[in-house]
Amino acid sequence: MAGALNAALRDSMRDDDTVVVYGEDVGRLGGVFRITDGLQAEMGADRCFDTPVAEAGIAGTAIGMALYGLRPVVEMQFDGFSYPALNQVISHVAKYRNRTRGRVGLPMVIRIPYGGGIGAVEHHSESPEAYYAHTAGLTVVSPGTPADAYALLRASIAFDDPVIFLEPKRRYWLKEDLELPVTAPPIGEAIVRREGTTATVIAYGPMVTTALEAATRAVGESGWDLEVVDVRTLSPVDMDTLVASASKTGRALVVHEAVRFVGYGAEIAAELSERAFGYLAAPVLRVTGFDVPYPSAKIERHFLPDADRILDAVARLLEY
Amino acid sequence: MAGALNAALRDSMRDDDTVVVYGEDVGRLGGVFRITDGLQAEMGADRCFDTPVAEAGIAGTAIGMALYGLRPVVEMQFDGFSYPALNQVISHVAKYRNRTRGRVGLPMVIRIPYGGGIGAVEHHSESPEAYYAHTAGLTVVSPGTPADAYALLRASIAFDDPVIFLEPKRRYWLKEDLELPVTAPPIGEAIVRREGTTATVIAYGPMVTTALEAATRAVGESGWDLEVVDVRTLSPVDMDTLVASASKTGRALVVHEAVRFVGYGAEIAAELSERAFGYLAAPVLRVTGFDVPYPSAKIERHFLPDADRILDAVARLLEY
Amino acid sequence: MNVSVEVSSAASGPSSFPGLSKAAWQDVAAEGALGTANPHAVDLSADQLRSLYRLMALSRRVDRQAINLTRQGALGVFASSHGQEAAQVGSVFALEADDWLFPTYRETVGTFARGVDVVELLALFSGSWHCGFDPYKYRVAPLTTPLATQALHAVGLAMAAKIKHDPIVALTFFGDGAASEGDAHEALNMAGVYGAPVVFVVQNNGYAISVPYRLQTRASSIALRAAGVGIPGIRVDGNDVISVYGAVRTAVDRARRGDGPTLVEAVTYRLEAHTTADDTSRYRSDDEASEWRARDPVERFLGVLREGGVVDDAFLAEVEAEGEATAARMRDFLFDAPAGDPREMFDHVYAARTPQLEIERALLDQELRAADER
Amino acid sequence: MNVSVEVSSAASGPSSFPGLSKAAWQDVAAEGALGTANPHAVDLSADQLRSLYRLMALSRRVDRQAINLTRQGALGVFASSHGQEAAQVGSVFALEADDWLFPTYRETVGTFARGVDVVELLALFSGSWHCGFDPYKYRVAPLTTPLATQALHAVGLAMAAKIKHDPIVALTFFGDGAASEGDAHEALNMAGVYGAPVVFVVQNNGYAISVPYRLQTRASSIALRAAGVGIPGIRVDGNDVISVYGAVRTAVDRARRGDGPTLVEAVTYRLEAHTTADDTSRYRSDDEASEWRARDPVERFLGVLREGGVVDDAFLAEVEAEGEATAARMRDFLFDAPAGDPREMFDHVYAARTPQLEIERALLDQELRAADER
Ligand SMILES: Cc1ncc(C[n+]2csc(CCOP(=O)(O)OP(=O)(O)O)c2C)c(N)n1
Ligand SMILES: Cc1ncc(C[n+]2csc(CCOP(=O)(O)OP(=O)(O)O)c2C)c(N)n1
Ligand SMILES: [Mg+2]
Ligand SMILES: [Mg+2]
Repeated sequence: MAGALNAALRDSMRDDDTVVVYGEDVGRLGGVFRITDGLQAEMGADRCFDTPVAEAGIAGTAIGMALYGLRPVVEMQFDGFSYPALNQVISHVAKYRNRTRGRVGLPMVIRIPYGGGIGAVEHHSESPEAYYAHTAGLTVVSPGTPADAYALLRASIAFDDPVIFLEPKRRYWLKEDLELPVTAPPIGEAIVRREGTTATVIAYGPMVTTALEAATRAVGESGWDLEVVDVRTLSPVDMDTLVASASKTGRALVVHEAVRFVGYGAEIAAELSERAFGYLAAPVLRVTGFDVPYPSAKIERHFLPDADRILDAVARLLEY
Repeated sequence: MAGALNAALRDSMRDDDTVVVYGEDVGRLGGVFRITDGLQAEMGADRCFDTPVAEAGIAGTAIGMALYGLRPVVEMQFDGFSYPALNQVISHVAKYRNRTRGRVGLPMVIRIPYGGGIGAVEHHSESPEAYYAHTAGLTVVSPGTPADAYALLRASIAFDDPVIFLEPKRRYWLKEDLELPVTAPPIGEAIVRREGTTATVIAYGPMVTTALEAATRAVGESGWDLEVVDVRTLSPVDMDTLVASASKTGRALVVHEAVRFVGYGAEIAAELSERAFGYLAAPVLRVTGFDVPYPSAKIERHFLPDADRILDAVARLLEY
Repeated sequence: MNVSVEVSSAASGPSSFPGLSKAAWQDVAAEGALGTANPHAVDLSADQLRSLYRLMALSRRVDRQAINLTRQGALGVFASSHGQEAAQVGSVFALEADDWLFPTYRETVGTFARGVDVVELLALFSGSWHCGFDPYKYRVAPLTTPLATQALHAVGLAMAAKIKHDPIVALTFFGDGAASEGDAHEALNMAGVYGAPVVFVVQNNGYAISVPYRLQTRASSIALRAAGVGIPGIRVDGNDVISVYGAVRTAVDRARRGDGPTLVEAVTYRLEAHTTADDTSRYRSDDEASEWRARDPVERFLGVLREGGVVDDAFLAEVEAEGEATAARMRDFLFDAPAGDPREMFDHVYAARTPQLEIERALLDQELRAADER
Repeated sequence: MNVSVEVSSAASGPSSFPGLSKAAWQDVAAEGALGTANPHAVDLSADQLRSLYRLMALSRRVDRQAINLTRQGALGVFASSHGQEAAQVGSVFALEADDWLFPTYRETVGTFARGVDVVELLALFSGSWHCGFDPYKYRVAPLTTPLATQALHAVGLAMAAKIKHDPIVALTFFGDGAASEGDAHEALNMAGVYGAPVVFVVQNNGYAISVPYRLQTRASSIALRAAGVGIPGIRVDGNDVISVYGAVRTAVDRARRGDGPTLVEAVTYRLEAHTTADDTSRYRSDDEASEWRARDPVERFLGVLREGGVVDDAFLAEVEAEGEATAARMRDFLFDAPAGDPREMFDHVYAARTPQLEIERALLDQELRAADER
C-alpha cells in the first residue's frame, strides 16, 4: 500500500502542478514511512518540502495555500501528532466553505497514518476518525486495499473540499498486483468486498483485511457466508449500500480499532438500527477496541479486534 | 445557573485550599460570563488568576499543577476556544493515569461554556461533547439544572480524575430556588426528571429544559405522557438507567444540539438498540442539530432542536 | 532584566512638514535588541495624505455607527476600533491592489479601509452570515475570531505566492493577547523559515479583554518575538499613522522584494470596551483611557495636516458628508436586515449537498412549512 | 540579518584546573542580544567531578546497551543519546533532591542519571508499559513523545510549587525541533508571566529527525526565544559538561531564589540516527558526524579530569565495572520481559473501573480463556 500511495502522490503531482506536498520529514527523507519517497528529487523542493515541527502550522498554512489556488497535500507524521492541528482543522478547514457562503472551498488533503498493530510506543497508534467524522464540513476517507489507496488518494487530491485521508499504517506493507493508474471510485461510495448471506461485517481501513480474514475462516470453521462491506469514505458515508446489505442479511456488525464509546461504529449501528429496523433479526453489534487508552506494544494485540473477536460477535448475532 | 456555578466554585475553594481557579479573564473581570465573579477578591490572586491567551497552556499547566497536588479548575472561555487545548487533553489529560499504571491521577476540571442559542458570532456556539466523550480516560459532565450545576461541579472538583465540565451557556440565566449546599449526585448517575409511559426522551445540558418543555406541551397537545431522562454524566454514562427507561416505554429518542453524525446520540441509540433490543417497538430516534457548521445568529433557531422537533419525532416513534 | 522602551507619542509625528519624509520607530535587530529610533523615509503626496486622513475619518464614523447599531440591537455585538484607526488604516494603506489581508474581529476599520463594503463587512456582527463578503473579490480573508489562527493562513498564502512567483504580500493583524497563542509562534517561525512575503502587524492595544499587557507577557515588546525566530521586528507608535505607514511600507516592500517577513508592533490603545458586551470598569481606570484619548490618532493626524496646509475646510466637510452617507447606508441595510432562507445552511457545507444533508433539509423544510401553516 | 554565534568547543572547557571554577557561555540579555562569553563560577569538588564523570560514562554504556537490545528485538525502538551525555547529565546534576524533571523520549540518559531505575525507564521502549516508573518516587514525569507538551506540565508544576511556597525547581528538556511547536512558546511565555521556577533546557542537536536546524528556524540560536518572552536565555557548549552544569546551575539557583525561569540552549549533536528505526544516510553526510565525534563529551571531560589528576585508573576501572553490571542488568530484565496480564489495561483508565470497562474486561477474559483452551 505504501507504494500505491507514493505513486498516487507522484501521479497527482505530475498531472497537476498546483499540487504541493509538505510536512515533517517528507522531503529529503521521504517521510518516516517513505510515502513521499523520491518526490522532492523529482518535483523539486518547491513542490515537496520539509516543515518545522509544527502541526497547527502545517494545517494552517495549507489553508492559506488552498485559498491561493494550490492543492496542498500535507502529512501528519502520526495519528497522535495530528491533535495539535485539531483547532485549525475543526475551526477552519471544516468551516471555510460554509463561512464564506460557498465562495471559498479549500481543496486540500491531510494525510494521517493511523491505527495500531505495529508495536509502536504510545501516541503512535491512535484511531482518531471519529473526531474528524463528527466535524461537519470534512470529508473523511480511509482505504482498505492498495488499489483503493491509490485511487482514493488521487480522488481526494482532485476533490474540491478538504479531505482527511486516514492511512492504515499497519497495512502499508500490504501487497496487491496493480496496473496503475487504477480508476478512482468516487469519494462517497462504499463497496461490498465479499458477498454473503449470513451476516454483514462492516469495516474500513485496517480492519478490512481482518474482516475478510474472518469471512474466509468462517466458511471453513462454521459454514457461515459473511458479507463484507468496506466503508471507504467515512464521511459522508454511503449509508444506502450499508443499509442494503444489512437489510439483506438481517444481521450486521461494524468493526473498528478505535474505542467503542461514541466511536464511528456507534453512528453506523444507530443509523442501521433506524433505517433497517424492520429487517434486522438482531441488534447491530460493534466489534471495537476497548474503552481504554491505546495499550503498550506487548499487549496491543489483546486490544485490537481480530478475526476471533469478529467471529465471536457473529456467533452472538446468530443467537438472537 | 450562573450563580449556582459561582457558589460551587466558592464553596469548593473555601473547603479545600488546594483548589485553584484560572483561565482567561477569570480574575479581575470574573469571567466573560461572571462565573468566577468575586473569587479573586475573596481568595486572593494565588487562588484565582488570569492567564495569557493560550488554551493549550491553560490545560497543560493544569496537568503540572494536578501532578503537584493542587486541584486546578480551569476555564476555556468558549466552546470553540477549547480546541487549541485538545492535544493536551487527548494526549495527556485523558491518558496520564493509565500511562503511569495508576500511579498518577489528575484531579482537575476543565470548565467549558458550550452550545448555542445566545445569538453569538461563529465559533462561540459549538457543542464539542462527542470529542471528549470519545476519549477514554475523560469524565464528561453536563448539568441541566441550577441544582445539578452546583452539585455536579462540586463533585467534579472533588473527583480524583479529570473532568470535562460542559456548562450549557444558554441556561446560565435559568433560575431555581436553591438552599445551598445541594447534595451532590455521584458522578455517573443519570436521573429520570419526569416519569412517563408513552416514550422516553433522553437529554442533557441545554436540552433538558427543552425536553421538559416538550413533555409539558405533549400532555395538553397530544395526551402523550413522556418520560424525560437527564444523562448528567455523559461519560461514563449510566446506561442502566437509560436502558430501564427505554425498555419500560418501548420507545426512545435522544436529543442534542451537536451535529448528528457520529454524535453523542449515536452512542445512546446504538447501545439502547442493542441492550433494549427485545423491548423496542420502534428504532431509537435522534433529534439533533443538523450536519452543518453552526449557523449565524439570525438562523440559529432553525438549527437548534426545539420542542416542536422533539414532538415531531415522538409522533414518528409512535407511527412504528 | 526589563528593558524599558520609550514609545514617543507626541514626539514621534512626522519630523518635517509639508516636506513630510520621516517617521520614527524602533528596529529590532535580528539578534533581538531593540534598536534606537531609526528614521525611514516616508514619501507621500498631498493627495495620498488626504486619502489617508479620509479613510481614518470615515473609519471613525463607521465605528461609531456600528456601536450605535449594536445598542439598538441591529448588531449582536461589535468590537470597536476607536483609537486604533492609525494602526489599522496606516497598515492597509501600505498594500498594493493584489496583496491580501487577514484580519481579526478587531480590524473592521482596517478591512473597511481596504475597500470591503461596510454592510457586507458587518454581517459577522449582524448575524446574517459568518462572512458577508467575497474574499476573492477583495483579497481579504474573513474576520477571524479564533485568535492567531489566521496568521498561519496568511503565511500559507504568502508561501503559495512565493511558489508561484507572484510578487504579492499577505498582511495579517493580531493582538497583544493573540501573540501568546502557539499559532502566533508557529506562524512567525514558519514565515521565517520559508522567507514568506508576509507582514505581521500586532496591534498592541494594552489589553486582551480585561487582561493588561503586563500579565500577558514579560517581554517589554511584542516586536522582540521577531528576534526569537530570526526575522526583523519593528516597534512603532501605533497612534501615529505616518509612523505606522512607514514601518509597514518598509515591511511590505521588503517582503515583495523577496526578503521575507517582518513583524511590526503598533503600540496603541483600545479606548472602548473589548466589545459592546464588555464592562471596562471592572478592570481599568478612566484615567488611563483619558491619557490615551489625548493621543487620539485621528485628531493628531488632522492637526499635522492642518498645520502643513494639506487639508482645508471644504475637504473636511466633504469627508464628513461622506461619513454621514456611509453611516446612513449602514443604518439602511443593517436595520431589520432579512435573515435569509435558513435552508441555505445546507448549501455550503460541501461543494454539493450530501444525501444526509438532503434528508435534513427536507426535515427543516417540513418544519418551516408547518410553522407557516400555524 | 543573521548573526553568527561562535560556540567555542575545545576552547570552552574549564578555564583553570584543578581549581576548576569557570565555564564559558553566552547570555541572552533580556532585550535579546546574544552577549559575549560570560564566565560564571562553577564550584565542584573532586568528588562531585568524579560523580559527574561516572554518570556520563554509565550513561554511555546504558545507551550502547539499549541500542544493542533494540537490534536484538528486546526493545521495539530506542532514541539514542550518544553524544548528548554532557547536555543531559550536566543539566540534571544541577538539580536538588526535591526538584522535578520533565524529560522526552530523548532524555533516557539524563533520566537515568537522575536516578530512575534503568529497567523501569526503558519500559516505554520495551513495550511493557508506557511509563514503567513511579513519577512520585523519582520526581520525574514520564518520558513524553508529543513534542513540547511536557514543557507546559513543567511550568504548571513550577507554578503550583510557587503557590505552595515550596522552594523547588522544575527542569524540562526539549529539542530544537520541538521548539517550533506552539506549546513551547506558550510554556516559555507563561513561565515568564508567573515567574515560575522552571528551567528549560533545549538540546539543540542539529536535527529534528531528518530536518536540519537551518530548516527549523531562521533564528541563529534557540536561546533567543527567551528574549521574545522577556526571560533570561543562555547558549552554551552542550558538549562541555562543566559549561552545561554551570549554566543550568545558575538557572536553577535563580529559579529557586524566586527570580523566575531561564532558557538554556545546549548546543550539541545527535551522533546516532534519530532512533534505531531511522537511516541518516538519506539526509546527512558521515563527515559532519565525524567532526562532532571529535568533540565527544565523555572523552573530552575525561581528558580534562585526567589532566587535573582528578581520576585515576582504579576509579575508571570501577566505573567501567559498574557500567558492565548495569548493562548486564538491562539484558537480564529486558530480554523476554513478561508482557503482564492484558486485563490490567482496564485498571488504570479511571480510579475505579466503570460498568462498561467491566463488560469489556469480561469479554477479554473470555477471549483469553478460549485462547488458553486452544
Ligand atoms: C483561541 C481563542 N481563545 C480565546 C478567545 C476569546 N477572546 C476573544 S478576544 C480575546 C482577547 C484578545 O486580545 P488581543 O489579541 O489583544 O486582541 P484585542 O481584542 O485587544 O484586539 C479573547 C481571549 C478567542 N477568540 N480565541
Ligand atoms: C507533536 C509531535 N509531532 C511530531 C512528532 C514526531 N517526531 C518525533 S521526534 C521528532 C523530531 C524532534 O526533534 P527535536 O525536538 O529536535 O528532538 P530530537 O529528536 O532531536 O532530540 C518528530 C517530528 C512528535 N513526537 N510529536
Ligand atoms: Mg489587545
Ligand atoms: Mg533535535
